[in-house]
Amino acid sequence: MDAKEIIARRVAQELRAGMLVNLGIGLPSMVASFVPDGLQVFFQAENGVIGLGSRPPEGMEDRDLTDAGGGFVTAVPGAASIDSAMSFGLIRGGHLDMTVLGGLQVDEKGHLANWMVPGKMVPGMGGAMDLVTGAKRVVVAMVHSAKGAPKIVPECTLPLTAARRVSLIVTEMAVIEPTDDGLVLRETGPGVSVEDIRAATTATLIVPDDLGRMSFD
Amino acid sequence: MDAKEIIARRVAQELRAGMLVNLGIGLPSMVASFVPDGLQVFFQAENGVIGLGSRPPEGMEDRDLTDAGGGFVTAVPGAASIDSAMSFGLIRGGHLDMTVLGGLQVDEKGHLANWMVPGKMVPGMGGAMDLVTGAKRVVVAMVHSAKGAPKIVPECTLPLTAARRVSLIVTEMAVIEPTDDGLVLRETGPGVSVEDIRAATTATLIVPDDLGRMSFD
Amino acid sequence: MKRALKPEEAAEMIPEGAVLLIGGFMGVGSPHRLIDAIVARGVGGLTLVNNDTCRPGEGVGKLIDAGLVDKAIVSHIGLNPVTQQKMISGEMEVELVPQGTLVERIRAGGVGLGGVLTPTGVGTLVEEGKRVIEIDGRKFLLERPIRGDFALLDARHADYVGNLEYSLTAHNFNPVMALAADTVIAEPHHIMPVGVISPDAVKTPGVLVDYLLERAH
Amino acid sequence: MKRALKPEEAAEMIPEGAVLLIGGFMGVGSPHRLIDAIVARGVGGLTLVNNDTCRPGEGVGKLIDAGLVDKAIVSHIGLNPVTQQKMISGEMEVELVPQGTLVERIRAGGVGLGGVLTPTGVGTLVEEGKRVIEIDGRKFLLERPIRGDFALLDARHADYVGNLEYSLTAHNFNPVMALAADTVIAEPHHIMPVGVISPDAVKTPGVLVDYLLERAH
Repeated sequence: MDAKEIIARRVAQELRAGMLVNLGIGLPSMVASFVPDGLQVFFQAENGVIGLGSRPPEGMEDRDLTDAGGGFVTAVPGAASIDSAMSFGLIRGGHLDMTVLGGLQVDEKGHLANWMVPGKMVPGMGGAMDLVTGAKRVVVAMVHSAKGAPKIVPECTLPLTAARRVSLIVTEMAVIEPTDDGLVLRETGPGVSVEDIRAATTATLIVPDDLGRMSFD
Repeated sequence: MDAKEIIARRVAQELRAGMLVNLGIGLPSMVASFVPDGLQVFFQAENGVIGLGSRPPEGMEDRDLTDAGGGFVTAVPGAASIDSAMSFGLIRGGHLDMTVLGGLQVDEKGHLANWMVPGKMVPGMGGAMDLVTGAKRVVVAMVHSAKGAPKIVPECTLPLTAARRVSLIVTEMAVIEPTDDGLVLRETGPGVSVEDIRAATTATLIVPDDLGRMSFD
Repeated sequence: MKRALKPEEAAEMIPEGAVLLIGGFMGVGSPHRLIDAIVARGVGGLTLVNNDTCRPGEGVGKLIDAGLVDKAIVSHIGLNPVTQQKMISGEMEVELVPQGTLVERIRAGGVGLGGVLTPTGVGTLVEEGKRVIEIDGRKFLLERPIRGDFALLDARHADYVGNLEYSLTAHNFNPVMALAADTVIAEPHHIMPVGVISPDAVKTPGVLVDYLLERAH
Repeated sequence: MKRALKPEEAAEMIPEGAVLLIGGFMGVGSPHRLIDAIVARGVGGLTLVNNDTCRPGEGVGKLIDAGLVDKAIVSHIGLNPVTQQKMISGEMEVELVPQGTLVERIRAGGVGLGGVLTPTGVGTLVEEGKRVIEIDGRKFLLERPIRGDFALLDARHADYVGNLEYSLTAHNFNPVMALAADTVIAEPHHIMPVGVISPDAVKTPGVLVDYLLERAH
C-alpha cells in the first residue's frame, strides 16, 4: 500500500451506514473505492447530485452527469438531482455528515488551510469554505509532509479555510484528533513509530495511553 | 352591474398579455371572471400554483389543488407547481406583475391598511405584507366606503400593510392613482359625479383636466 | 432504507413541549394521519409552526382544539375562531409572521444562515422589537431563523430511501420544513421502490428524511 | 408563448458592459450556443457571473479567451490558466466567492432579500471589508445580493410558455439565476408543446423566462 491508499483506506473506516458524504477532488475521492462491503452511504457531489456512482460504461456517458471535477460519473438507484442552492444548503445547514478534504496545513487549534498559497496562483476556494464551515465532521486526508516540510504545525501560516476546528486528520503516518487540549495522536500508521511522527510534525502532539495502530483487513 | 362587478370589470382592464397576477380572496378574485377574450395572463395562487384555473368538474376535484382560500381549482395547461419559498420569492423579488387586494383604508400617500383593526380579532397578515411590498403593481380593489365611513382618508389610522405607495385604487365610484403630488382622480364610475366622489372621500383628491369615465364594452 | 413507522409510534417519539414544523396550507399538504395520532396521544405544550391554524376540527386545527398547542407561529388565524379565543384568553400565544418571511425564516434555519434580511414589514407593526439593517440606503428587517425538533410532512410519493415528491398546491411549506428539523417524518400517499422516482423528480432528498409513515390501510 | 431567438439575435440583445449570469459548473449546464454567439459578436466589457471560468476553449472559458470579460465573479479559476494570467496582468478583475455564498447572493438578488447572513468566510480573508453581524453571539458575514442584466441558462426541456426542466448535475446555478436578471434567455435541449411538462416537473416557471433559443439544427 502506498501512502495515498493507506490514507484512503483509513478514512473509509470513518464511514457509517446512511451517511451523506462529500469527497474532495484528488486523494479524498479515492475513499469511494474502499467503502466497507454492505455499508450504504450516499456520496454528494456539490455540483448537484446525491448518490454519486462510479464511472459510466464506455459510450454511455451523459454530458449532464459529472462530479465536481468535471469527470463523467453515474448515479446510484435512489439518487437525487439538486441545484447549487440546495447543495450548499445541505452543506452549510449541517446536513452533510462528513466531508473529506485535502490540506496544506493544519494547526494545533485544528484550523485548516487548504485553499491558497499567497504569492502563488490563487485557484479560488470553490466549495471548500462552505464544506469546512458546515459539515458535521470534517476529515482532512493528506500526506503527512510536503516534500519534507511539515504540514501539521503549531499555527497555520497560510490563510485559513474556516475558523472551525476540524474533526480528524488522517495521514499515512498518523490519525490525529484536534481537541480542546490540542492535537491528540490516536493511531500510528503501518511501520511508523511515535518518534517518526514527532520528527515529521512541528505541532505539539499529545500521546494518550490508549494509542492505537491503524489496522486494515 | 352591482358595485363589486363594476370594480372587478374595471380592474380586469389593467391586465396585460403575459402578466403574472395574484388575486386576493373575496372581491379581487372576481377579476378572473372578466379577463378580456384572447388575453393570456397567468394567475398565481400564493399557496403554490402559477396558472390557476377555474373550478374543477364535479367529482374531479383533487385535494392537492386549491387556491389560497382553500377552494378547489384547476390548473391551466402550462401551469407550474411551486413551493412557498418560490412563491414568495416571486412575490418579494419583483416577479409578480400585479397583485389585486382588498383594502380597509388607503391614504394620501398611497399607503394601504388592510390586515387588522386594533381591538378587533386579528386574522393575521397572511401573504398581504409580502404582496404589497414586492409586487410590481399593487391595485386596491374595494368598495368606496364602509357603511358610510370613508376608506380613502388623509392618513391611515389603521396599521399599515406596507410602507409602500400602491399603484392604483379602484372602487365602484372612482379610479384613483396615488402620485408624488397626492391622489389623482383618473376616472369616475357609472352615474357618479366628482362631487359624489368628494363627498364620499375625506382625502384630498386632485382632479386633472383629462379626467376620464369608466367604460365597459 | 428508512423505517416505516405506525402513526402511534411516530406520535410517541414527540415529547411534551416539542417544536413541530407541520406542512400544509389550510390543511392542504398536511400530514393528517400524523396529526390524528398526536391528538390521540395527547402530548401537550407544543409549539406549532404552520402557515395557519386551519379550521376547527380540520388539519392542525385539531391540535388547537385539543389544547395541545402553547404557541403557534403562523401567518394567518382568520378562519379559526378557536385559535382567536385561546389567544385572547391567554391560553395560547400566537406569533403572526408574514407568510414570505415565515418560509424564509424556516429556510434560513435549515440551510445554516444567520437570519433573513427582508423588506417585508418595514414601517409596519411587524418591525417592532426587531433589528433594522440598512443596506445601500434601503431598510431591511433582520428576521430570525426557525428550526423545529420535528418536521412532519405530507408528500405525494416516497421511495424506500426517503426521497420525496410533492404535488400541485400540496408543496407549500413541506420542502423547506424538511431542511429545518432535527427529526423529519414524512407521510407519503404512496411508498414506492427505489428507482421509481427519477433523480430529477426528487424535491426532498431522502438523506433529509428520518422516517416514513407506513402505508395507509 | 415565448419567442424563439436565433443565437445571433440573442447575442445582439447584449450590450457592451452587460452583467451576465451564465449557468454551468465546469461547462456542464452552460448554454454553449449562446456563448458561441456572444464570442462571434465580440461584445466586450462584460461582467461574468458563473461558478468558475471553465477551461480555456471550453464553456465560459471562450469568453475569457476572447478578452470579452472585464470582471469575473466566480468561486474557482484553478483550471483556467488564461484567467489567472489575465488576473495577474490586471487585464481582468476576479472576485472569488465561496460557492455556497455565491449561489445565495444570486438567490437574494432574485427573491428580493437585502443580503445573505452566512457563517462561511468568518475569520478568513473573505471577511475583509465586509460587515460582520452578530446574532445570538455567533458571527455572520453580510454578503450582498447579485443581479444580472441577463441570465443565460441551459435547460434539458422547455415548453412553449417557457417552463423549464433541468437534469442531473446540469441544474447547478441555472434555477437560481433564472430569478435574478432583467432578461432571461434559456437554451433548452428540447422545446415541447404546452402540457408535455407536468406542473410538478417544472423547476423554473415560464413567467421568469423572456426568450427561448430556437432548436438546434
